[in-house]
Amino acid sequence: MKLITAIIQPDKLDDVREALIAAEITRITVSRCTGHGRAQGGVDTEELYRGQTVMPNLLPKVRLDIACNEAFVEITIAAILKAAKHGGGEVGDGKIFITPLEECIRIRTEERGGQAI
Amino acid sequence: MKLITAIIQPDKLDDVREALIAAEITRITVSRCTGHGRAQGGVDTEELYRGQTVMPNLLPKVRLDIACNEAFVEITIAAILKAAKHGGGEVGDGKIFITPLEECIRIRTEERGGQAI
Amino acid sequence: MKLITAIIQPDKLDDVREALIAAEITRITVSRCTGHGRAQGGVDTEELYRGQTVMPNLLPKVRLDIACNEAFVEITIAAILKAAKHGGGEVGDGKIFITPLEECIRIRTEERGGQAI
Amino acid sequence: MRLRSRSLWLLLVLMVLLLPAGLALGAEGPAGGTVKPDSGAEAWMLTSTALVLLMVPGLALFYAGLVRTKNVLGTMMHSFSAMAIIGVLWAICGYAMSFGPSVLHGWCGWDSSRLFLSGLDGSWKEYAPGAWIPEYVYAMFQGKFAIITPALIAGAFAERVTFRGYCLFIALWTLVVYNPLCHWVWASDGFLNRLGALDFAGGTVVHISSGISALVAALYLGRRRGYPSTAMSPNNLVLTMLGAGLLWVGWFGFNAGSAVASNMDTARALTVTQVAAATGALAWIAIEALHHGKATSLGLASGILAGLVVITPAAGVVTPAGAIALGTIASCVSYGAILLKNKLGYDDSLDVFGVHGVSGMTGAICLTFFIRQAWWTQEAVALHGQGWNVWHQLGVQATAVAVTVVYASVVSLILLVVVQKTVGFRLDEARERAGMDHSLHGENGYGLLNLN
Amino acid sequence: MRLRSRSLWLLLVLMVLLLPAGLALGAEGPAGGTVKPDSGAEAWMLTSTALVLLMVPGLALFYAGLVRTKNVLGTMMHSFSAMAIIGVLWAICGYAMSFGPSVLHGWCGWDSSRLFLSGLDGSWKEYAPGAWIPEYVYAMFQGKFAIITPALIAGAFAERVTFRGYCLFIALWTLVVYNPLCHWVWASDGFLNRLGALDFAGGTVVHISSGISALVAALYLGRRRGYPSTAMSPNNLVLTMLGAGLLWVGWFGFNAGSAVASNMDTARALTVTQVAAATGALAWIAIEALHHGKATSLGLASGILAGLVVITPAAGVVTPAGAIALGTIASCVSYGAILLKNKLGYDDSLDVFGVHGVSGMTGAICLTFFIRQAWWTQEAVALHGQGWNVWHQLGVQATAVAVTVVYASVVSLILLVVVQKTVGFRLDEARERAGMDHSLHGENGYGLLNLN
Amino acid sequence: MRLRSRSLWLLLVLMVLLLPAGLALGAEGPAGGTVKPDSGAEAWMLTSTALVLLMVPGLALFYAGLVRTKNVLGTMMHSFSAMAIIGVLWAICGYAMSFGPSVLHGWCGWDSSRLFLSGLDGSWKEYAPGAWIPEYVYAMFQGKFAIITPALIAGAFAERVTFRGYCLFIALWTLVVYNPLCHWVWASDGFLNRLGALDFAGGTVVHISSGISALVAALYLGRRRGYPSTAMSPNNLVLTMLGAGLLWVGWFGFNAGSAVASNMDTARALTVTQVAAATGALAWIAIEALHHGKATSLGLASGILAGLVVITPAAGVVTPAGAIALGTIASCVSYGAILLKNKLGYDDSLDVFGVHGVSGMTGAICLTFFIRQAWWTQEAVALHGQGWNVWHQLGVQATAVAVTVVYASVVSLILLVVVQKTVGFRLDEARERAGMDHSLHGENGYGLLNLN
Ligand SMILES: Nc1ncnc2c1ncn2[C@@H]1O[C@H](COP(=O)(O)OP(=O)(O)O)[C@@H](O)[C@H]1O
Ligand SMILES: Nc1ncnc2c1ncn2[C@@H]1O[C@H](COP(=O)(O)OP(=O)(O)O)[C@@H](O)[C@H]1O
Ligand SMILES: Nc1ncnc2c1ncn2[C@@H]1O[C@H](COP(=O)(O)OP(=O)(O)O)[C@@H](O)[C@H]1O
Repeated sequence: MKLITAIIQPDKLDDVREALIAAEITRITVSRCTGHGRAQGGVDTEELYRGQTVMPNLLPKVRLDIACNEAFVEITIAAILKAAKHGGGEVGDGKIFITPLEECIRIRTEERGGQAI
Repeated sequence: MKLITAIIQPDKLDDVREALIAAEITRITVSRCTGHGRAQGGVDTEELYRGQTVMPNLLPKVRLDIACNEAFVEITIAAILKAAKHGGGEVGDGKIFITPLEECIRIRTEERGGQAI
Repeated sequence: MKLITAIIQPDKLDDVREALIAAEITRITVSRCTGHGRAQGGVDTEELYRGQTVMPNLLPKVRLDIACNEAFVEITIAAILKAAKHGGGEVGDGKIFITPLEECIRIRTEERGGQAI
Repeated sequence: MRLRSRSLWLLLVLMVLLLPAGLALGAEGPAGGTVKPDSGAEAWMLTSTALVLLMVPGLALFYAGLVRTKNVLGTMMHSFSAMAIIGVLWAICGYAMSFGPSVLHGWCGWDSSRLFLSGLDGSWKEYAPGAWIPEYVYAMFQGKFAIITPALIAGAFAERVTFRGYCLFIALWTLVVYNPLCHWVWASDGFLNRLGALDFAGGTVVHISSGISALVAALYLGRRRGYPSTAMSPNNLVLTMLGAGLLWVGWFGFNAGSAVASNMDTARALTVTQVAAATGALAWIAIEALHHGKATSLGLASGILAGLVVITPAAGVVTPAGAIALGTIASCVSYGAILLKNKLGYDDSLDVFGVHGVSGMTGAICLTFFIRQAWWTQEAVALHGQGWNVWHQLGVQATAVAVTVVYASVVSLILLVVVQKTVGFRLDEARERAGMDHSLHGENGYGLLNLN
Repeated sequence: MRLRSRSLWLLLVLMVLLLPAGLALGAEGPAGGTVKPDSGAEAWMLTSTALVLLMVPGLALFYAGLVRTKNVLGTMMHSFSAMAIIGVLWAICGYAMSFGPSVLHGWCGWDSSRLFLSGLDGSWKEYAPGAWIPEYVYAMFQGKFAIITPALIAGAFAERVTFRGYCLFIALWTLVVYNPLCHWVWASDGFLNRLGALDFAGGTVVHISSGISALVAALYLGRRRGYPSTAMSPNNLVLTMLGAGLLWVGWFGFNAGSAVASNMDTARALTVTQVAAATGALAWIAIEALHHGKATSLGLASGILAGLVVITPAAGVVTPAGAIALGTIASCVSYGAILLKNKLGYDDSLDVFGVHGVSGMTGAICLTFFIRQAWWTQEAVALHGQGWNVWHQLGVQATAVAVTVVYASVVSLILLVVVQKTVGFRLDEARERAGMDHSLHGENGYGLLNLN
Repeated sequence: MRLRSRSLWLLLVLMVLLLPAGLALGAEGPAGGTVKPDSGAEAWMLTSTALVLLMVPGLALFYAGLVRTKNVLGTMMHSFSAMAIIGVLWAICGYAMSFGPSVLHGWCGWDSSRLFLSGLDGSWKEYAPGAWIPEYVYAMFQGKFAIITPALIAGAFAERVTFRGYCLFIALWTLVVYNPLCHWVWASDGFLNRLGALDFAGGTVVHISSGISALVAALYLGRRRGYPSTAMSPNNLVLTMLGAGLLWVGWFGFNAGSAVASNMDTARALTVTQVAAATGALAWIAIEALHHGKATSLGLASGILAGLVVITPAAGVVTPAGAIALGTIASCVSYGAILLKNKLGYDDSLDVFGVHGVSGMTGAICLTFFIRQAWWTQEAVALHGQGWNVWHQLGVQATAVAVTVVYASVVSLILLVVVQKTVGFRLDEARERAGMDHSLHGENGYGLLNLN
């Protein structure tokens, strides 16, 4: 089992969620985060404050955590890659991290392992 | 060492926290997240909006991260399982994920490993 | 590759961010969390409510996630340790957790592995 | 269960829908030959009515900021539903019960030609020398007091009551507690009024009655689950501060409007209101600074309220210097009362008794010592003849307070039991934990916290 | 593209800057020998002006709370920019177009000596018997109505229009829809006024015109992307509740101010406004409790609005019991209209048509059945002679509604097309997804959500 | 350290508590035989007093929305504690110092019979022809100006001062800067008043004095740590917008109330206030659209403020067209001033000088060019005789501005040094980083951000 963590742009959340559902990945956890990538992240991220252009230190991002069985890892990655890009890919589009998942437990039934995902 | 991540219902946070403390697990990190589980998660999750029943895309959840030594893993899981269930277990009650933790460092003392947990 | 997760005090965020940038770690993800450490965490954390001193159950903390190649792990840790301490180190200063990172993918270019970090 | 609730609501709706059928056709009150409309006094009373209404959202914010995130809307609903429920009940019969001629041995007033406010069209009255205004305006001004009083009580049992139970409770409470009390103190033939009790803008009627009912309710309904072991931090003190600001502004209508004129009395009431509020706020943060070394924003807001409450009964008679004294005293006693509550351990969640009850009583009693000289030599003599002194007046004030405390607490207790036994008042554990917003209203105060 | 936009704005700025050059030197209107200033009426009208202005932030909050987090500022800007744009346009020519003598066969009014409000200095008018007030005050009071009306429309196309397009749209709309309508209904020589149409405070001019234009705009501009499949939850119902509270308070100025006096009419208008709002709120939560078993805070807020809208045209003539009836009816029909909308599937995002359009029409028509007796025996006779009855009046009301519906919908459609084809109205997909706050204004409503 | 602080507060409390002991028994001012109360003027002045008070929470929100999350309550406390501290000081001696007869060669006024507002009971005065109102009302109206002025300054050193230092600073500032200035400009025997300086509602007294003191304070106290390298984003622009809305509404009381009547002057002041605010807002977003291609909500809010500030001194004399011109000019110069500040690099955090100082000076000077004709032919002749022209008036205005700038800046600097050297003004690094809410007040603005 793997834990897939993706950091994406907030405006792509709906697209990614739909792409995952289309790929039959329906169980996800989403949270708000902020991030700092290369070159302070992408076009059109600056804000205005009384006549001044301000570059925020940290830009709003969305974090998705998806636990899945090995068989689904590439499907999930493909779905995210397709849906999270702006056009052909822009700075700030995000990252996917994959970490090993040793155990997964469904609280309701106390099932463990692959079928609990 | 393991990192135990539990996604639970917000109204169970107090119960789980107390159960953990009772099991002598006093160090935890908690954050807000939203999630999407099976069948769009459980009874009575819909909201009302001007005469219409609305099912939110993402339901509010709480995420707990607990780093612990191997000896405490099952104790922690048992405490969470007991306290996080609604009645005999309902859809939406959540998940527990366990990932390997390679190192743990206490910032204050710069201690490392098991005694820094 | 490793995933370094640090839980620090909110007022140290700017310092840590600057220390990391100084150490040439420019890509980070930051999120808000709350935590519970030893002895309910450090001096001067209580709040006042109508003449009463109240100790919050969970104190605000900041979580940093940094994916990095093995070569940078100790550099990153050193930077955080130096910048996140209050004085010589106080209760509540936080923790650093290190977990293995199996894969890292840059969404924009679909690059994988070390160069995608 | 759900069915029972539905039929209850059905009844209510039908009632509302059928009401107009029963209306007396608005008889035009004959404007007496001597009516001299005072458009200035009316302008101020219209404004005051708007200002007092502004206090209701103000109170909603004040309370909503103090509860936990999951109860923010449910708490606002307590204030807003009072606008709806009491707003309708006052128009139907509240005004008739409060300001009609005494019936039932003076227990309340009654004037069937004022049901549905029907007999008010065309009626002008002289509420103060020269201040002729339409009775409509007076009825509406007074109606706002009827709205805010039960809404104040809600702070005592915040975060733990059913909405249905709350609605029923305030509807009954206004009928059997507020309207009679209002009649006793402010109707010309009310017995406390005849006794000479001074209550300019509602120390007894509004603050003591709600404060003591709040105490009884907090004791009867019990603590919130987790109190006091779990810290229950305010979700949004910014709202609380804004609420305190709106309350202060609105209180000018509340107190200065109670002169029902635009004259020297109005000016004096506004002045002492302003001064007492400022002093209360300053005194509270000074006490905090002494006690804990830090002044809090909630402390400042609480001090504003204590100052405003204490001056409410007194606004007609005290000097500005008296207002400074009263404001200071109010913050001291309310601060002390809250410390005591923490010791005793009951859960008057937002300190309705500590602030409104205690400062209200303080004001109603202590005002006696700060009455301006001219009142003793003129009004007092006119009312009571020569020789009337501080101690006489103190006796009257104490009587009014005692009557209010006893009456409001006993009747509130009965109502609490009735509501609890019928539709249910205290929230069950599951819904209390889930929060009122979701479990009672199917909503979520701050959607912004989720990702959407 | 950016260039085009810049030059557009440049033009605007220059226009504003050059305006004063063209000003007629403020000729002092000779105060006629018989002017008897009524400082009380003026005081109330000044207050009313402030209260109606308060409705604009109230509306901004009401709407802003209902949209998604990423559009909260963009939505507030819709209300606030109306204050700026219409505020200036009204001073330049809006007042002259609305309340000048009829020109163009009565299509609008015109009075070049009132351009830039220049001829008003020193001019006193008697707007009601004995109520002499400066014409300035009347112009400013009316100006606030001109501001809020287009701001209401914005709810229909929330979250999906360009700021530039919106600014142009409301500027044009006020010139060719609002000012003429206002002239027809409220100017002494307006044709609907002469017909005897009753519209005390803007049922047709404000609510029906904005409601129907909103419907047309929602249909023309199409749905938000993702609607209705994606749930679009309110980001902050606390703001919506506060907004509803401010709207209620402000509406006292709106309705009672429309008496343009401080007399019995004012008092009656305030009374029925209060009663209708309370009843609307109560009825709506009662309906919800029956329908879903839960009363919502948004429901209560919507009921307040429905009640206030329905009483707006009626505030001059109905009895308090009639207000109860109208408030109840309004909540029923608006609730039904929203259910219907959900069935039909068009995206009137914040239900401008469902609340303002539907309750506005209900009020304008149904008021006929709740007029107080004295009006029939006095005003009606004076206006129309003996024999004027409910059915006559109903015909007049229906005519006024029909004229408003047809005129506002047709002209709005033309304006929508014009704006869309020139500067662009509907937001493109990328900016709609990113949210108006960031993509149109370079800002972020709640910085507190980020770490800073 | 903590001890020192405690004894300081103790002193304060004792002072407050002991004050009433020293009160002069409220002598009833004999109402002269010719008093003709104007209940309408009084109604408007009571309303204005409430409206100006509403500006304080409005300002608190405006400022609080712009700071970082950790300082939101501390920033609100700056406004609210002014209500408490100045509220009390004004009642004790502020009014006596401002409006008593000149003493100390005209440096301030003094009237010991007005200490504690004691001699005001029963006193009626004719503040404008026919406008007899109780002196109490005038004192309270003026007191609100005294409250808001120091609160404005707080924006310049937002996020970086101790609460104790701030309290001491504003207390001293009101005594030695505000009260004298107020006396010079508005008391009948003030020297700037006698010179014929036009300052209808506080261009010099309120905006220039606070703006220039803000600049001096920002320079003296230094930048926030991290400024300008770290972006310091507003935590909640929704609050700022709401604050701007409340300020606009409240400003009607501020300006139109300054006529101290309910007559043509009042109407004119309200009109130009409305027009200037709208124009300021429109001009600001037009400039932004030209400069950056986007209009921001903070820009619109800033434009509202600039427009309101510029018209404040001018509201008594300019035409509506003049108001359009002034509003446009104000937004241009304030926008420019802020750009310049960014270049110069000092940290006037919320642009108090850029908006209040600069637009205030602009208004006080430029009003000369937009005075309505009638003023020159009537008032000017009455005051100065024939031949008085624009250049004469310009000289007077410039003198008033220069006096204010020099006096306020010099005395403020002295006070800053005194406060810094005694109780400490600038926050130490640890507490500045932790945020004022937690470190100074032991609170947390948005508990909702945590899990509770
Ligand atoms: N090495 C990393 N560790 C932690 N977070 C990262 C890392 N790289 C990227 N991120 C997160 O992903 C977000 C988007 O990164 P992006 O700018 O697209 O990366 P890149 O510059 O590599 O293309 C960042 O704002 C940050 O939150
Ligand atoms: N495979 C998964 N990956 C990530 N998060 C998950 C996964 N499964 C469940 N969750 C999280 O746990 C929450 C509760 O899940 P639940 O509905 O109880 O799961 P199940 O349907 O398996 O019983 C979800 O809302 C989601 O946040
Ligand atoms: N074992 C752990 N698991 C999860 N989070 C932890 C753990 N230990 C510490 N934390 C997080 O780090 C924060 C600071 O911990 P701290 O009080 O400095 O730890 P310690 O008491 O070990 O010195 C805590 O509030 C919590 O959020």
